Amino acid sequence: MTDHPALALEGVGLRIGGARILDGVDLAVPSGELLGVIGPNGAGKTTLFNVVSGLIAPTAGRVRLNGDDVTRMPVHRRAVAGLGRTFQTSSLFGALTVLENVRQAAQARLGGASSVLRRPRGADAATTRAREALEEVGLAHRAGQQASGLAHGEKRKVEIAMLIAAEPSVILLDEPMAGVGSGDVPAITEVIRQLHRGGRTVLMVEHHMEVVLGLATRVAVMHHGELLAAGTPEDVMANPTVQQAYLGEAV
Amino acid sequence: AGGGGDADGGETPVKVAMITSQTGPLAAYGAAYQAGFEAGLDYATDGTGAVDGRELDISWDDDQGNPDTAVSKAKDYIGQGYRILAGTAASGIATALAEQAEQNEVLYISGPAATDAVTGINDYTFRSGRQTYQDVATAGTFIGDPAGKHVTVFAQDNAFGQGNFAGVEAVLGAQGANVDGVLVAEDATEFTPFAQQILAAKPDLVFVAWAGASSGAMWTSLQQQGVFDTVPVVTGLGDVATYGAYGEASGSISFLNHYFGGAAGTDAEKAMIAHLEENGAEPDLFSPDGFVAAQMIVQAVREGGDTVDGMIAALEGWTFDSVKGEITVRAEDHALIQPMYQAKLVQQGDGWAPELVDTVDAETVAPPVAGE
Amino acid sequence: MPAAGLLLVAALAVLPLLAIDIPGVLPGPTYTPGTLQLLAYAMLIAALALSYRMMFGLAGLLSFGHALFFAAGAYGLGMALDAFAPAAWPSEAIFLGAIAATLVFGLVLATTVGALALRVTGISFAMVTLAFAQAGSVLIRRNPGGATGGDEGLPLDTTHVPDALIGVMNTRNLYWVALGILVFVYLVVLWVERSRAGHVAEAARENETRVRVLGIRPYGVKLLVFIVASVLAAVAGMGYFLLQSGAAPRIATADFTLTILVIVVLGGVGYRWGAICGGIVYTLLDQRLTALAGSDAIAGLPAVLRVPLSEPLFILGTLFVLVVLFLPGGIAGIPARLRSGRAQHPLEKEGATDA
Amino acid sequence: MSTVLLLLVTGLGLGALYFLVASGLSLIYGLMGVLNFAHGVFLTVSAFLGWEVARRVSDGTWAGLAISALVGIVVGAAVAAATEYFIIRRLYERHIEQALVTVGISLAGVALFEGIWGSDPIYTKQPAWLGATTEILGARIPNDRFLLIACAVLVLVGIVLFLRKTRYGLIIRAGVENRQMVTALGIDVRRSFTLVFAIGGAAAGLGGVLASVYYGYVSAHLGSVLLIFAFIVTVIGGLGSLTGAAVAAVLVAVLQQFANYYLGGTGDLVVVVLLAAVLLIRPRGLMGKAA
Amino acid sequence: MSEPVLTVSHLFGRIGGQQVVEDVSFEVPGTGVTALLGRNGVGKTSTIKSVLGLIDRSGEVRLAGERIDRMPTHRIVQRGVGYVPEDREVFGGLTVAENLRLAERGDAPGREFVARLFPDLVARLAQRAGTLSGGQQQMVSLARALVNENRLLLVDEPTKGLAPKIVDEVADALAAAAAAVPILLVEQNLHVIRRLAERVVVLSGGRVVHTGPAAGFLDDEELVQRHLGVHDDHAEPAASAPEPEEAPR
Ligand SMILES: Nc1ncnc2c1ncn2[C@@H]1O[C@H](COP(=O)(O)OP(=O)(O)OP(=O)(O)O)[C@@H](O)[C@H]1O
Ligand SMILES: Nc1ncnc2c1ncn2[C@@H]1O[C@H](COP(=O)(O)OP(=O)(O)OP(=O)(O)O)[C@@H](O)[C@H]1O
Ligand SMILES: [Mg+2]
Ligand SMILES: [Mg+2]
Repeated sequence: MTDHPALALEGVGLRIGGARILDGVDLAVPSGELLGVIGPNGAGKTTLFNVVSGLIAPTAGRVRLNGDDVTRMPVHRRAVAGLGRTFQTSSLFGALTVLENVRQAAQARLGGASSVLRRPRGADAATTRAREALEEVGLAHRAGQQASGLAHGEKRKVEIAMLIAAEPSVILLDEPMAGVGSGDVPAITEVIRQLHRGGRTVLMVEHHMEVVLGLATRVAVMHHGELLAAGTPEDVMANPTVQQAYLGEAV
Repeated sequence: AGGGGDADGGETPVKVAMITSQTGPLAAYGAAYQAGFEAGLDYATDGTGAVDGRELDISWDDDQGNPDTAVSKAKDYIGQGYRILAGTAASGIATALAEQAEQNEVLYISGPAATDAVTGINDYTFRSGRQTYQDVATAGTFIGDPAGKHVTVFAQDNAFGQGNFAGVEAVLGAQGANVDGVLVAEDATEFTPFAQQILAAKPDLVFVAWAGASSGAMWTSLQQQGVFDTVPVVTGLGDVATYGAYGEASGSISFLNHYFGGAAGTDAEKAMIAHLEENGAEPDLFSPDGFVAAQMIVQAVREGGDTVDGMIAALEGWTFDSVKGEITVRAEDHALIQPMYQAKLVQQGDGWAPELVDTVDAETVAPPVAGE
Repeated sequence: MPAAGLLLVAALAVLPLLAIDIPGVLPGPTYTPGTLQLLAYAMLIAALALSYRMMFGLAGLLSFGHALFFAAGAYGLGMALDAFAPAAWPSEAIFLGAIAATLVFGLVLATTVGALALRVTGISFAMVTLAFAQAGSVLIRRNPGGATGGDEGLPLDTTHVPDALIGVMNTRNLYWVALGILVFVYLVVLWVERSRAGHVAEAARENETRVRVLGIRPYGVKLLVFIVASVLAAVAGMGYFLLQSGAAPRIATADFTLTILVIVVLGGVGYRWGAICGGIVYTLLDQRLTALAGSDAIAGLPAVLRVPLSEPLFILGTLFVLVVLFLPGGIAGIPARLRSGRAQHPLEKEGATDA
Repeated sequence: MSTVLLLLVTGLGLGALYFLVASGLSLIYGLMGVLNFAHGVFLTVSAFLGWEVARRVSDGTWAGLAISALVGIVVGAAVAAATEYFIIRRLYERHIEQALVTVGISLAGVALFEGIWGSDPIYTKQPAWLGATTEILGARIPNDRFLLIACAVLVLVGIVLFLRKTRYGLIIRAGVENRQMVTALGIDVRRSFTLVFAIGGAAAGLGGVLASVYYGYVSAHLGSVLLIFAFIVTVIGGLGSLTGAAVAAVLVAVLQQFANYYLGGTGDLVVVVLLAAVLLIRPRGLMGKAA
Repeated sequence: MSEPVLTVSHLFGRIGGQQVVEDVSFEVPGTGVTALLGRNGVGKTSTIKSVLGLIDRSGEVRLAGERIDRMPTHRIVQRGVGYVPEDREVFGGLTVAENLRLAERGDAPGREFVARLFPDLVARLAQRAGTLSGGQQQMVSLARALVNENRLLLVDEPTKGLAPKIVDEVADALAAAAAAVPILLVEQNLHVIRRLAERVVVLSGGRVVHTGPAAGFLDDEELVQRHLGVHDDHAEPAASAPEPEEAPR
C-alpha cells in the first residue's frame, strides 16, 4: 500500500453557464474506506461522481487516483486504472443478456476486450468470472435473460455484479438502493459490504440513512455543490446543519 | 457489299435487342426513338418486317437510364445468341454497351446518345444519331466567318457541357474564333450572376449548351439580365416538350437543330410522319435516330449475312436516303455524316412552334475522323 | 448451421453447370449468361448489404455514406488499371497490383473518413458520412483530370484483365468471383461479429458511456467496424466493376446508400442472412418488376391502377413501406415471427414504459 | 459591387426556399425525432396540384398564384397529416423505422408522380411582375426572390409564435420530451403530432409552389433536389431549432452562390465541407440544444 | 367500507409480448390511501400503467362503476384520474409554470391548494424543470396531479431517491391530498406506508397475494417477511400460485 489516498479531490469546481454546480470540493479518501456521501437532492453528488469518473471535466481543481493526477485522463483509462462506478438510473446494455453484460465488465478487466482476433467463449476466464459475479449477487438464474426485461431491483444487482467482475480498486456507487424494495435492501447491503471487505475503496451516494449508517466508515455531506462536513456517521448525524438541511425530522 | 454469306438460308429469324429508356429520366427520348424505329423498319422492309424472307425478331428492353441494368440486359441477350444490339439515349449507357459489343464481338448501333466518344470507339460500334460535334459545327454557321469573333460558351459543367465547350473550341477555335466558356456547376440553381458574367465578356455570339430541368430558369435569367438585347444567342433545339422552356426568350434565340417534325421534307420523312401519325405519335427530335437505326439494321442483315464482320463491312461507307436526306456511315470511324438545321421558334396559338431557317450541309458539319 | 451453409454455398457454386429454370424469377435457365449475370449482381449487392448491416445492425452506426466505399472499390480499380496500363510488367502482376492498390486506397479512405466521422454520433454521424460521400459523388461527376469519366462512367480497360473474366461467355467465371466475394464478406463479418470487439461494438450501441466507464474505448472498436465494413464494401465494388465492365456515378450517390439501407431492412436488420436475402430479393424484384411494369397485363388496366403499377419504383417503395410496417423483422424475421406469433423488433430500444 | 449584391440577394432568395423546406423537416425532427425523407414528396405533390388548379383557374395571374399557393398549403398539410396518421403513427417511438418508411414513401411518391405527370419538367407561368427585375444599386434583381424571402419570414415568425404562444405549441414541446406522460396528463398527444406533420407539410407545400415559381417548372424530382439541401440546412442549424434552420439556410445558400460564382462552381462541395466542419466542431449544429 | 372508486378484475398486462401483470384483481375504496406493495419487479408499476392504459392490457377495470379498460389513456385521465409516475417524468425543457399549465384540465380548482402546499414551486415558476433538484421535480410531478379535480390519484414511488427531509415533505403533501381524494400508492418506504396507508394490496409474481388493512399487515412480521422480505429466488412465486390470505373479490 502506498501512502497516497486512494482518491483525492483538490479544490474541484464546476461551473455550467454561470451556475456553480461544484464549488471548491476538497476530499481525500484513504484506501479501504467506505465513504457515504449524502446531501439534499441537487446538491451535486452525482455531478461529483461524474467529475471523478471523467464524464465531466471540472472547471477548477484536480482529481488524483492513487496519487496520480487523472484530471485530464479519458474515462476509459481511469477505468483501466481501477475506477469503477454505477449510475443513479440503472444503465445496462439492454439488448445484451445479463451474462453478456457482466462478461463485458470482466473482459474489460482481463484485457483484450476489443480484440477482433479473439472470441468470447463459454468457458474462458471472463465468462467464468462473470458467472461467479452473478452467483454472488444471486442472479445466476437470470444469466440468459435480456437485460432490458429485468425489474428495477434486479438491474441494480446486475450493475453490482459488473463491478464485482471488473474488480476496480475504487468504486463509486450512485444510489444503489434507489427503487430497491425494502425486502431486498439487506441483501444488496450485504453485497456492498463484501465488495468493501475485499479491500476496496468505496464511495456511495445514498439517501437510505439506515444503509449509509450501517455501511459507511465515514460520511461526507454535500450541500449546494460544497462539501459541508465529513466525519464519523455519529458526528455527522449530530451536526445541526446536516439535520436542518438534509434529514428533517426523520431518523 | 461483301457479305460473308451463310449456309443456313433465310428461314431463321434474326434476333435484334433494342435497349433504351422506357422508364427513368430519358423515357421520352426512348419513346420517340422507338416510334421512329418502328416507322423505319416499316419503311426499310416495305411493311413486311422481314429481310429477304428472314423475320426480324425485335426485343425491346428498358435500360431505366441505368448503365447497370443496360449491361445486365445486354449480357443476357448476347448470352442468348443475339448478334445485333441497338439503342439508348444516355451517353453513359452507350459507352458501356459499346464496351460490351467489343468484348463480345457483336454489332452495336447506338441511339440518340450524343457523346463524341462513341464515334470511333471500336470496330463494332456504330451510331444512328448525330454527335455533339455536329451540333457545335451547326452553331458555328450562325456567325458567318468565325475568324476574329469572340464566342462565349455558356454550359453546364458536366460531360454534355464540357463536350460542347471542347467542341466549340475545336470547331470555331480552329476557324480563328476566340472562344471562352462560362461553365456552371450542374447542380447550380441560380443563374443570374452568370448572365452578368456573359455580359461582362462582351462576346459576338453566345453558344448555350444546356440540358435538363434547369433550362427554364436559365433562360429566364438571361432574359432578365438583358443578354438577348446585346448579343445573338444560339442553342440546340430540344424535343417538343422543351419548346415551352425558353419562355419569353423563345423568339430571340437562334436554334441549331438535329431534327424537328417537317424540317427535312424528304420522302422518307413523309413516310415516317405518316407511320407515326397512324400510331398516334408525332415526329420529334429523336424520331430519325430510330428510323436510321432500323435502316442500318436492315442493311446489315441484308448485305452482311450472318457474321458480325459481314455486317460491319455492309455498314461501313454505306450511303442511304433517310429522313434527314442523304446520310453516310463514314468507314473510318463510323461517324454518321448527315445534314443539320437552323431553326427559330415562332408563336403558335398558346405555345411555340419551330420553323426552318436553313439546312446545313452534311459535309459542312462533318466531324474530323476520330482518333486521327 | 455451418453444414447447411456449406451445402448452400456448394449448391450456388454448381448452379452455372445446371439448367434450373424459374420462370418469372430468373430471366432464363441458370447456365445462361443473362441469369448468371443477374445472380452475380445480386450476390455482390448482397455482399455490400452484408457489410452495411455489420455497421448499422451490429455497431448501430447509421451511415449515409456507405456508397462512397463501394464506389471507391469500383472506381479505384478502374483508375488503377488505367494508371498501370502502360507499364511493361506482366498482365497478371498489373491486375493483382491494381487490386492491391485499390484495397490500400479503400483502407486509407475508410480510416480517414471513419476517424473523422466517428468523432460525432447519431444523426450527426449520419450527416458527416453523407457529407463525405456527397463530396465523393460530386468529384466523380466532375471528372477531375478525366480520371472518372464523369456522367458517362468509367469503362473497364481490359488490357490487363485476365481473359477468363472478359466477355459474356465468361460470365460464369464472374459469377464464381461474385460468389467468392460474398462468401468472403460473410466470413469476415461473421468473424468480426463473433469476436470480442464485435461484442463491445454491440454493447457500445446500447450504452456508450457504460462501455467507457468499464475501461474500454468504444471509438477504437467502432472505427474498426467502420473500416472493416468499408473495405468489404470496396471489395464488393471491385467485383462490381469487373462484372459490369465499368462503373457509373450512380453508385456513389446518397440514393445508392439509401438503397442499401432499404435492402438491409427489407431483409431484416436483426439477421446476418437477412442482408443476403434482402440483396437478392431486391435485385430480382428490381429486375422483374420492370418486366412486370411493361407487361400487357398491366397495360390493359384502367389508369388508376395502370399508372402506379407501371412504375417499378412505386411498387418497390410501397412494398418496402409495407414490410417496415407489418414485417418488422424483415424477410429473415418471418420464421421467428411465425414461431413466436409476435416478435419485438431487434433494433427497438427498451420500451418507453421503462424510460 | 452589383455582382456581390446580386449574389447576396439571390442567395437570400434561395435560402428562403431552403428554409421553407427545412422548417418542416426541423419541426418534425425536433418534435418527433422523425427524419422525414418524405418531405420532398409533400413538396412535389403540392407543387403539382397547385399548378393543376392554377392552370385551370387563371394561369399566370396573381389570383392564379394565390390559389395555387393556397392549394399547395392545403395539399401539403393534408398529405403530411395523412402520412402521419396512417403510417408514422403505427411506428411510434421507433425512429429508425419511421425514417425508413419515409424513404419508402419518397421512392414510391417520385415514381408515382413520374407515372402521372411524366418525367419531363412542366414549365409554369407566373404573373409578369415576378418575371421582371428591380434595379437596386445597379443590380437587376429578379422580383420573385423578394416574394420568397417575404414568405419565408412569415413562415418563420408564424411557427415560432405558434410554438411559444399556443397551448398546442406547449403540448407539442412537451410531447417531444415524453409523449407517454403527455397522454397521462389527459391530452390526446397523437392529434398534436398529426398537427406537427400538417404544419411541416403546409410549409413544404408553400415551398413547393414557390419553388415552381423560382425554377419555372414543376417536375417529379423538384422535391428531391431541395430535400438534400434542406437536410444539410437542418443539421447545420441544429436539429429541431427553427431559428438555427433559418440562419443555416441563408448561410448555406449564400455560400453556395458565392462558391459557384467565384470558386469555379464548387458550391456543392463547399456546402458539404461546411456541413462536415460544423458537425465536427459543434456536433449539435449552430443552434441545436445540448444533447 | 365506502363505495370502491376503482375496481380491477382479472387484469392482465403485457410489455413487448411479455406478461407482466397476471390476473390481478383488487379494489380501491373511495377514501384514504391504499398501498400497492410487493418486491421489485412484481409488477406494481405495470399494474398502474395497465389501469391507465399505458401498456397493453385486458381484463375489466371500472372507475366509479364505469368501464375504462377499453379507453385510451387520455380519456381515462379526463375522467378524473391523476397520475404521478415512477420517475417523476417532468418535462425538463419546459418551465415549472408550463408543466403545470399543461396538466390543467378545465378550471383546475386545485391551483390554490398546490400553491399553498408547495410554496417552493411558486418561487420557481419560471425555472426550467430540468434544472430542478430531484425533490423539487417530485413536487412538480405531484402538483401536476393535484391541480385538477380528481376522483382518484395513482402515485408510483413518490419518495424514490429523495433525501429524508424531502421524503417527509412529500408524505405531508400526500397526506394533505388524501383528505380530499382517494389514492392508490406504490411505495417501498415502510415508514411512509405506515404513516399514510389504510389498506394494502400485495403483489407477488404478477398476482395479488394479500389484501387487507395496512396495520394488520405491517405488524405481522411473518407476512411482511414472506411478501416483501428477503428472497433470493424471484421466479418461484410466479410458477407456483401461492394461496391468497384474503381472497380478492
Ligand atoms: N448540465 C447542467 N446544466 C445545468 N445544471 C446542471 C447540469 N447538470 C447538473 N446541474 C445541476 O447541478 C445540480 C447538481 O445535480 P446532481 O445531479 O449532481 O445532484 P445530486 O446531488 O446527485 O441530486 P440527487 O440526490 O437528486 O440525485 C442540480 O441542481 C442540477 O440541476
Ligand atoms: N420494457 C420492458 N420490457 C420487458 N419487460 C419489462 C419491461 N418493463 C418491465 N418489465 C418486466 O415487468 C415486470 C414488472 O415490472 P414493474 O416495473 O411493473 O415492477 P415493479 O413492481 O414496479 O418493480 P419496481 O419496484 O422495481 O419498480 C418485471 O419483471 C420486468 O422484468
Ligand atoms: Mg444524483
Ligand atoms: Mg415500479
